Amino acid sequence: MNAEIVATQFRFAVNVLPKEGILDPQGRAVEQSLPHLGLAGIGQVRVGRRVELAVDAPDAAAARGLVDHLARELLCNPMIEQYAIEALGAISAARGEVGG
Amino acid sequence: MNAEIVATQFRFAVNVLPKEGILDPQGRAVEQSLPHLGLAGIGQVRVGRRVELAVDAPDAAAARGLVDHLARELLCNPMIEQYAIEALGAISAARGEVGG
Amino acid sequence: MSIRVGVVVFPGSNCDADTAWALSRAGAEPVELWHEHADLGGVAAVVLPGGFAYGDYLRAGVIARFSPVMRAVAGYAADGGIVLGICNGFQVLAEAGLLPGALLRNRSLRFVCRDVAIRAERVDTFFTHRVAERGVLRMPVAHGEGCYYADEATLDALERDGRVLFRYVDDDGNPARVEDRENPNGSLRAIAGVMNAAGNVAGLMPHPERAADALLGSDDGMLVLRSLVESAAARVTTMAAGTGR
Amino acid sequence: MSAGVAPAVAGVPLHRALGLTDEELAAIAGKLGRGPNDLELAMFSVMWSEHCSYKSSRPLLRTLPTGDDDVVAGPGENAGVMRIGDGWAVAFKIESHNHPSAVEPYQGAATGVGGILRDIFAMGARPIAVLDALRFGDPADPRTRHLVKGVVRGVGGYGNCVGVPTVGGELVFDPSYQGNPLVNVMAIGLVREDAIMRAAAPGPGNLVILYGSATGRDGIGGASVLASATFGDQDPSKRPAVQVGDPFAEKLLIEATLEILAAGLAEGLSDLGAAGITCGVSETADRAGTGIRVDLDAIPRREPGMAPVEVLTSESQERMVVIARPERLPEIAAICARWGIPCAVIGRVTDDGDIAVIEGGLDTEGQPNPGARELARMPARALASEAIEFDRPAAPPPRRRRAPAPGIPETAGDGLPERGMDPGAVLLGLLGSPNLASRAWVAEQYDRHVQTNTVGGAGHGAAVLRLKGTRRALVATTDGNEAVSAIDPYLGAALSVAEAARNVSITGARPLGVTNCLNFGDPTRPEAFWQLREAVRGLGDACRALGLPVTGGNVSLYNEAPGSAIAPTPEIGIVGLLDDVTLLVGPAFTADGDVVLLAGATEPGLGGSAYAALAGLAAEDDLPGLDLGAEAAAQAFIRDAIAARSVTAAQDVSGGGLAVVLAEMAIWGGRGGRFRVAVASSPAVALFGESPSRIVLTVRPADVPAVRALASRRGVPLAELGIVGGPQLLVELVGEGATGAAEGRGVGVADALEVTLSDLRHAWEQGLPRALGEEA
Ligand SMILES: Nc1ncnc2c1ncn2[C@@H]1O[C@H](COP(=O)(O)OP(=O)(O)O)[C@@H](O)[C@H]1O
Ligand SMILES: [Mg+2]
Repeated sequence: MNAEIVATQFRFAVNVLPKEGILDPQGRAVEQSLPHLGLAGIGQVRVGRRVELAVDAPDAAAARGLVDHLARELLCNPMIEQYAIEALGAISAARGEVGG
Repeated sequence: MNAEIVATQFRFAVNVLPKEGILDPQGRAVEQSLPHLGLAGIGQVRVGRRVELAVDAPDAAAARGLVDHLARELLCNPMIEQYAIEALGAISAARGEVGG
Repeated sequence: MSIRVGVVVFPGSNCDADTAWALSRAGAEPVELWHEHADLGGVAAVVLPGGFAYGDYLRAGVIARFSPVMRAVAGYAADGGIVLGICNGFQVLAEAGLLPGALLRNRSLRFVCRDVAIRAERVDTFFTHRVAERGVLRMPVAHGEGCYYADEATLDALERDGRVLFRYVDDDGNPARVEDRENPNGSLRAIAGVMNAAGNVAGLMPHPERAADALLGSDDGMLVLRSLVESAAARVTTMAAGTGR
Repeated sequence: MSAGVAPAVAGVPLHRALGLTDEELAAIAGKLGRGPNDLELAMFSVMWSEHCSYKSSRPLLRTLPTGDDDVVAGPGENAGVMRIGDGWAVAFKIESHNHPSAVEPYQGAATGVGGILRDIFAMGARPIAVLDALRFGDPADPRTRHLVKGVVRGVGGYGNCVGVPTVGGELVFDPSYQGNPLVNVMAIGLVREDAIMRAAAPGPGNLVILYGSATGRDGIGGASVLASATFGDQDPSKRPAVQVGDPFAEKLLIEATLEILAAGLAEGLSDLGAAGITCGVSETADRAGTGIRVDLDAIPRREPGMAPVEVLTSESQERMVVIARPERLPEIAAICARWGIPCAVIGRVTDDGDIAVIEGGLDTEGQPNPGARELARMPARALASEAIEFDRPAAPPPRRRRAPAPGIPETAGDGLPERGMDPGAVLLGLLGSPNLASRAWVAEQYDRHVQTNTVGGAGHGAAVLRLKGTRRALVATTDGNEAVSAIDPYLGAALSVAEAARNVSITGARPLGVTNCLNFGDPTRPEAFWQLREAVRGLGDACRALGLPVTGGNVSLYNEAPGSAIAPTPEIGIVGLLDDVTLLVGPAFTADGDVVLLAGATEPGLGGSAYAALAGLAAEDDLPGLDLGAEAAAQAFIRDAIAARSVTAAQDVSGGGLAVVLAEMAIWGGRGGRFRVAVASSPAVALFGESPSRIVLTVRPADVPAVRALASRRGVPLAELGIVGGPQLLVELVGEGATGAAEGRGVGVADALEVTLSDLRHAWEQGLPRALGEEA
């Protein structure tokens, strides 16, 4: 019970999608194949990337800061894409023997 | 007030990620680039796809059924990928003049 | 005096040797610039070759942008150094913000390898002064993400400032429309190559180094590479004069 | 003990669940002098799989000719290697990735490219080219389209990234491949003759160093279960984890490997393919007559909790093993680090001849740590070269006739007019058919220029690669004739060799050697084994007649979907050498006024032809013959004529016959021609027959006498067909067979074939995208 929480692992997803108005040939290709699949009623398809990752950080704000940095610098090209960060949960690791 | 709801547009995202245990070269490449970015503490990177779309359907269950069909048949390659469907909300369209 | 031209090698570059070979045919002494070194070794110009730097995972060119050598290239460019990006090298320069616009996936969603015709829109640049002899050049493209994109305002500005360097053209020499076969990737305004505002950094999707020997089908690319080497030589001479050496 | 082998399905003994027969289990026990434990059994099962042991085919392969002064490395090595002068040698090999591509077309094809490239650089050669020979079912079928697109994207996705040009190959559609596509990939590399590496582990005390990607649960059991079990089996336990390729990792692996070799740091080198580390260590030890003590704990893993058997049989891609003296380790580690590649010492070479697997670690001397456990010990020989062999029963199948196309009367005749067919329409039909139309849709998805050696356009005959710094060029092709092989595998294999060699000879190059991929059905079926045996006999006879050594290859058996086997497909790869690249002759008409000649005699027989398929002819018993002497003479003649600089274009007569050849030469040259073709037996045979050993060539008028003299010296018949020029292809039929009763329309009257160049080009260019539903 003396354990001290030293780091928590936070899990995130970064969703990167083509910006509004940017050509999305993959989305169009999905739409064009809908009739072949016998699917009606589906539209506005946009295809992007989803990156899931884990961050070791002292707190949630610090963790999100790192992810935001990564998203801005690497995962997303702001000229053509936009991103959103999604928190997926956290696992704490504690110092001290757990269960002896 | 006499408007009858005839169809609702449901928005979904399909998140497609490499299956557990399947090599993810993209995720590995991102991890290897982290030191260049000066980022520490990030790991377990998996890179997948995110597909956002809209479905016109009478109800949420029917809409999700269509999306599930699309995900299974087209968006996800079950040999190497797994998917999850995420509901993003709904917009109802009503018959009858709204605000005349 | 031999003109030393640097060829950047990222892990995954695969046109580095071809580019060095073609540059030496154009009269230069090629020098390998390893991605982990932030030192360009005093070269007279830098070429970023084609390939799949860092696997081109995520987006072509994006991971390469963070390598130490790119810090050096950015500084070199800011000082007026001559930099040319070919194919993947163009993608890297665009991702690094050294050139305007972005290179999206080809509209066909397929990799495309074929000969294209490109017209030099400027024949008074470091990269094209030799091209005046020919006008339209034939050379191969080979890429999956080469669809040039910028917003309308940027495109207008590029045109106005004369920064569109090459365009894909049809048999009659007219810019190929987005849906034409002659526009291999669906680039906006048929743009195949652009320059920065200062005119010392350029990128193009077609491969001049693959058109450096008539035996292989065309040597039109030599006009681009010779332009670059001669410009580099001239710059070395000017700088030597400027520093009084 | 539990080695992590999945418990046998209720009631089925483990060895059978692993694909071993009772007889094989007994043989294993005989070799060990005791019963194997579970881990040993699993290692034997992968090594004794058809894929690794060649247990059904080895006795047949021994009959192939392999000797030649220029062969530096032959069958048994990772790739064949032949001398090409100035101290250089060429490494080449073809391999299949059929089943993985059927399961997951993109990754299956991609890893197929990766695997064959590793065989090339494992020899110390830098890979310089890839060719892909692909076969699928009905192009109109949605599943076929999915496979075609995935496979083509996969070949390109890997080859383009790794920086090796894909310069040739084949794309064939035939109903027999509906449930079981074929993906064969050939790779070619260049190596200094004195720098060739062998896959051997000499020198007890040497380190076994694994470098490249970490080991995951990829393709576990792939070797034994995937490759040996009949495909289509629904048992999920036989569904292996799909292997995912990482061409970026492969590119780094190539560069690191070539650097290690250039620095002289390696005593031996091997790729890790089927059966993974088990195969890598047992084959290298066996070849050197040594043993290897494997340090199981030292093998870097991608996932936690992997069982020993998973680690040892994983087929994770992009890994290599180098055998090195201990003092070389720091330099090797430095090279790997420079390329960002993990490496680890995973064992020691020993002198006991055994593969031993140790859990608990080895000390710095390579001895097991105190308390370490030995999980397995087997003679390397027993796993590798002394694997079991079978002499399978063989029986010819009852001849089957193909159903004629609907609405077409099944008659024995093959005269066009009776069928109401206009020869021009037939020609357009053939040119636009999925098997004969332009391959640009495929070729343009492949980088064919990288390395700046590729001469000439895509899809115009054999691939030509100049050798920088020399006057020489290599010429390469793949060919397979499944249509004839389906009826007569001996003839089909021989024709495939003849055609591949001819494709090389018509450029002016001399064919050097043969690599082959034998794609057949279940060898335990006597009919399938008979087909294999006949094909190997045809392969051997043709190679002997043409003076070509077989330097290596690959055997892919069990190519059967439930209820149907593929047409037997012996796929041939040939590499040739052109001593002076300025002699190179292409297949396109080059100048108006050139005289067009046909070398070789046109023989009757429409069986197995594209025309027969189009016309719905049932012509099984009407195969054209192959005279290997005439074939050799025709090829020698064309090489002579090209060496004399008398030839302006040359193309061999194959799919679609003479009319299609003339049309192709016209399309590629952008100029038509006027021809008169003598009809001996029937117009269909003259225009569309595919009898072998024929070459169309063009020469300047002044050179005709000299070329005639060269032909007569070789005893090759030479006929003048016409003249190049004009906006159309005009072919008049003359001679006995063109007139009279067969035509039913009066003596001396025959339908002339007259089609404009633009119609020809349109049909040829649109055929494939249209067939695949990919029109722009
Ligand atoms: N059809 C064949 N003709 C000649 N040699 C063959 C044939 N099939 C396989 N071989 C030879 O048998 C050896 C083992 O082949 P394989 O298991 O495919 O090698 P690897 O595992 O290195 O790819 C190779 O040297 C190969 O060239
Ligand atoms: Mg091998």
